[in-house]
Amino acid sequence: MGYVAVRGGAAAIENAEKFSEVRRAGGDATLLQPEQIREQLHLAVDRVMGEGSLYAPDLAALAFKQAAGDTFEAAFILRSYRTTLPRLGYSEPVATEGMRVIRRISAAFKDIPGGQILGPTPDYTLRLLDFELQDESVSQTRQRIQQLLRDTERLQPLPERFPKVVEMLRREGLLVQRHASGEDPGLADITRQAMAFPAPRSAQLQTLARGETGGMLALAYSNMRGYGSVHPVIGELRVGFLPVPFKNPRTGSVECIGEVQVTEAEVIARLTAAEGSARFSLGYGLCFGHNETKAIAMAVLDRAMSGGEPAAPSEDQEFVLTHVDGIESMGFCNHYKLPHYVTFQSELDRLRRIQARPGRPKDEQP
Amino acid sequence: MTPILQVRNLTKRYGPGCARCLESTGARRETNQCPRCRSILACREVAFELYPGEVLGIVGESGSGKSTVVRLLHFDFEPTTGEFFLSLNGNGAPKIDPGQNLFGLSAFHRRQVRNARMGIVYQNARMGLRMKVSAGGNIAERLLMAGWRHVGRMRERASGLLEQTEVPVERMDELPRNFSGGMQQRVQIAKALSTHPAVLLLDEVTTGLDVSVQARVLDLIRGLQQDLGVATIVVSHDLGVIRLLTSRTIVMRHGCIVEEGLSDQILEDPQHPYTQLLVNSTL
Amino acid sequence: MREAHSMNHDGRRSQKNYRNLLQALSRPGRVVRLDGPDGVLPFAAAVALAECLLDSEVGFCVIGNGSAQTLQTAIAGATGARTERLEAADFVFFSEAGSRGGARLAKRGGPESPEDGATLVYCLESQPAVVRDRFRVRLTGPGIPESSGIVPEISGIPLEEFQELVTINADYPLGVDAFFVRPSGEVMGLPRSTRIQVR
Amino acid sequence: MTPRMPSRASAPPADWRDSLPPAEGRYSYAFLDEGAKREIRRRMLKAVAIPGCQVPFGSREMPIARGWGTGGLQLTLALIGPEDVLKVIDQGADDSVNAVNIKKFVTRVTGVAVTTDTAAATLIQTRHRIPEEPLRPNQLLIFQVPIPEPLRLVEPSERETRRMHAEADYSRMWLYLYEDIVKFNEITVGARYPVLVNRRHLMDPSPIPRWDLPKLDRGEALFLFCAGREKRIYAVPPYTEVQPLAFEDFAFRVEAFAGRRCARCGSVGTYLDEVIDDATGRRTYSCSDTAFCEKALRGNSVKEARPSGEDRA
Repeated sequence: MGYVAVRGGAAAIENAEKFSEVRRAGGDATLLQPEQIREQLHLAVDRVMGEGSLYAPDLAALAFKQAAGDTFEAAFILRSYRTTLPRLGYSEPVATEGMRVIRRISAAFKDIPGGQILGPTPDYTLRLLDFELQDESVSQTRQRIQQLLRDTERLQPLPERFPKVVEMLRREGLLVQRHASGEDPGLADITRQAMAFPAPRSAQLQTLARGETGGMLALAYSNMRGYGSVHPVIGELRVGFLPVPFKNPRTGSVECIGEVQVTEAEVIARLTAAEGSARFSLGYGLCFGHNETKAIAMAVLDRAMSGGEPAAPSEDQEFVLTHVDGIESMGFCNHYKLPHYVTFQSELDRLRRIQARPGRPKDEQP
Repeated sequence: MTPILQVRNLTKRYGPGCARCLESTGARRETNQCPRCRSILACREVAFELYPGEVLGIVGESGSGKSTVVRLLHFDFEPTTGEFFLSLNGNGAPKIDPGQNLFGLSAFHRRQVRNARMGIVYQNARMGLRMKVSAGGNIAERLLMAGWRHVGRMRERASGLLEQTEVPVERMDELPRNFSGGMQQRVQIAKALSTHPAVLLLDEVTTGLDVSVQARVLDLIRGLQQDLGVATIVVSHDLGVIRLLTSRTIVMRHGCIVEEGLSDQILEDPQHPYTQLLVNSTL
Repeated sequence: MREAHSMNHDGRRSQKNYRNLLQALSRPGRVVRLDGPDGVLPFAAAVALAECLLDSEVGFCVIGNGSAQTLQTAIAGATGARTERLEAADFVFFSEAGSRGGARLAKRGGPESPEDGATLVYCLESQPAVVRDRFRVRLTGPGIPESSGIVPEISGIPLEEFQELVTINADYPLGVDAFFVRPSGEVMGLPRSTRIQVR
Repeated sequence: MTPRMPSRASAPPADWRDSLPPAEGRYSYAFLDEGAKREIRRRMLKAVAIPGCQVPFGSREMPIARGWGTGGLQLTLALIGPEDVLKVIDQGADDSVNAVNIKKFVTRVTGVAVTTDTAAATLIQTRHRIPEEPLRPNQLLIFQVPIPEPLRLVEPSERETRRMHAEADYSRMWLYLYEDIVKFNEITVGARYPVLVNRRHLMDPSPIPRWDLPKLDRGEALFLFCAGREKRIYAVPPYTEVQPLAFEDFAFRVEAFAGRRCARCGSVGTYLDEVIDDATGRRTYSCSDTAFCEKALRGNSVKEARPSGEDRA
């Protein structure tokens, strides 16, 4: 009976769910443990935390396992779990100068105070399939890691603080001052209020921080490639850990309750001399975990949206902010799988009626 | 006779503005940009009246502020300061206190005033017409705003107007983007007249058209003016247009009114040096 | 997923009361009953309303005579909501039947966000001095089936206050929405969409 | 001192599950925390107070996908209590995948009774239909809304559509219908037909067929609408005027099923699904409202659903 099969009811749905579970755990391979995912697929975990907007490596690893490696799904599972959590209070703002840095580069200067710290990055690794990883043994790997660590022991320890590259430019008066927006009554909270346009910058950054990496990349890429005005330069890119100071709502005292890993990007681009003297404009990106592509894309979009009249989609804040959320866009995309026969019947009715009586009103006296 | 429209102290500034803006700009200073804060005073302290049935010209070179004035009156954007009074008697006019400064109205009420009492024709038809909506639809839009809900009657009204403005009625359901420039202006005029406006604003309507097309559009406007007697403001840099259409004229430069009077007088015996230059440079 | 079928006592009362408030606002002029928490008489109904709608995300304000302080303390204690100036409050409680001009100052929302208009809560007396006044008031509009309108079911609201609401809500959809509560738990809603005529 | 290698800030507790709230069960009653419920409840009241006006709210992520009824679900969860009886329909059917899924979830987090019987339900969550059986004053009908903005058809920008609502400037929607008539001699809008509520706000009735629109006009139940992805709540209170946009000479018309009846229960005057039979290739029709159809089959109901929408066109 055609499409009526989707009215399979409870039994069919349950079976579909079972099939999906069989596929997840299927085969004879050793079952993945969340701990393995957390430690060895950490970039996926970071992405899931960022897009799921919940800093919880263990839960993100669990979600990733449950979603069989689909980052959209995993972020979605994490986000819907987030819904159920009561809000106990708010963390205090932190300055990223104090980041415990593991990686930090600038493309704007050859050398920067504190130095370029490459840290862990696959940027310079040839993308050749490493067949040695095919059957890695625990003991061999441990040994290899020990060796690697011994080789790097002669490196200098990292300082506790690094000056911000963009601060140097700011002190010289080379940067446009971007305020959190003067008339901003405190910070927006996109998880509590629907966004209204024009959105305050805090809402813009929040939306981007939990945007979907691929979607943001596509929009940012369009801006870099030509559907936008200016070529950005990475002023500074940092990966590291930030403390989370939390004001105890009962005692009022501020305690550090842990650390979160973040990636921060600041991109610089020349401002077309719209007002006053020519200055550089700055775009800012920050997201959970180690996700450089996203942080840079975010910074590019933040800068692109800072101008007045948008000349390209990536400069139109409404366009960008309403389309970067992976959970929303994925959900809507997939909802087209739901039956639509009632509405289709309604459209059919119109079409049949129009075909039955052609002609414009001027040919036929209404 | 009481004026149908009154404007007082109309100023539009772009930029932050400072204490010296007014004194350091204007016709005497030969600039509309404040040297200190770089603000531009597109028009400043403009005041005039328009009387029933009258055709008033506003003439000046580009950048003199003449288009800014009519667009402000059409509520296309917000003035920096100014008062605007309009006679609101007539069918479908919103109930608004006659002493009310229309610039002080809410966006909602301003739109009502504009729909019911004003019509505008822009130099660029793209500003006045929806290019992806049929010519008839463009006229219908204004009727719909005024509460018309009968397709047949709207089409009747639209075809009457198109006939009046010499647009072939059989092209009513075509998109204006397929029309010539002259015909687009005719559709704009038909649209502007559709709800019997009290004031018609014509902003450089013939600029950019071929000379022969210009002449026909001007003829049309003059004919309509004689038939309908609607009070009109004609903005143009072209003294020929001013001579043909208007009875009284305002001359603007650097955002200020430098001279005003009967059009014939201004054209025959200009007083202000700028007007003299303007008149002498035209054949 | 572990199931959670039991609702705690406060959550349950809030849920029930909310359904009644929703009824009240969607059927203006009709009376529904709220179930108040213990120990906050004579403001049990007002606190019940607060409990189900207010929390730290909203600001409220209490206006009125001597007992206003009691009401304010009770609401703050029950909800954790912050106190706010009358002009900026999301919820305005009047500890008596009239607002004495206070309603006029409550926010009415903007043209693009009429929903930001405040919710007013009037605390009526248990035994109104005048009960027949309400027959001079007619309500029509959404939620009211009779096209000729109805008489509000609750007494003791000063006619001036109805007049006041007419003025405040003249610029619909901008405006305020009102609840009138009695110590016994009776509550009546008057959303801004209700057209009020006072003869 | 060794150089820092990337590492996690702190090791997780031995069993991290122990640290998860709330204590008694993994999820609280009706899934949403009380703060989320309160916000939705506040917004719903404003939506009722301004019929047809879209009220923004801080939509929460649900364990079903955005676009699959997360808006309707949030309203249901903010409203539901132990003595409610829930009915969920999708395209008119109680056992369509979306309906089954939502019902399963809500019962799992609340334990409320469910029904397919429209008359027995206190809360009805629906996608794309209004039940044929007339609703009673104490029932709540909750619509899942994919696109809450009726003006989206003519204007993509939210800033602009909000301005248009503020000024009651709906001429572009009317113009769209006019142009439709010019092109097709008919209004071509099928489902999601724009309506004017309380003579003020243009509203998207969610993608219900035109057939169901007359049921919204001065109905007895409270109609609640919610778009989770687009974060908007709106409402039509009982006895509120809901008028489909139409011209004096081009009337609003519901779908025509003249002369057709349900092949199962024989009803006339219900919205019909068109079904092509696998074996014969013949086209047959059956009630889209499956619960109504069942009832009619059992002879519990009159065969005329209600004065047909078609007559009211």
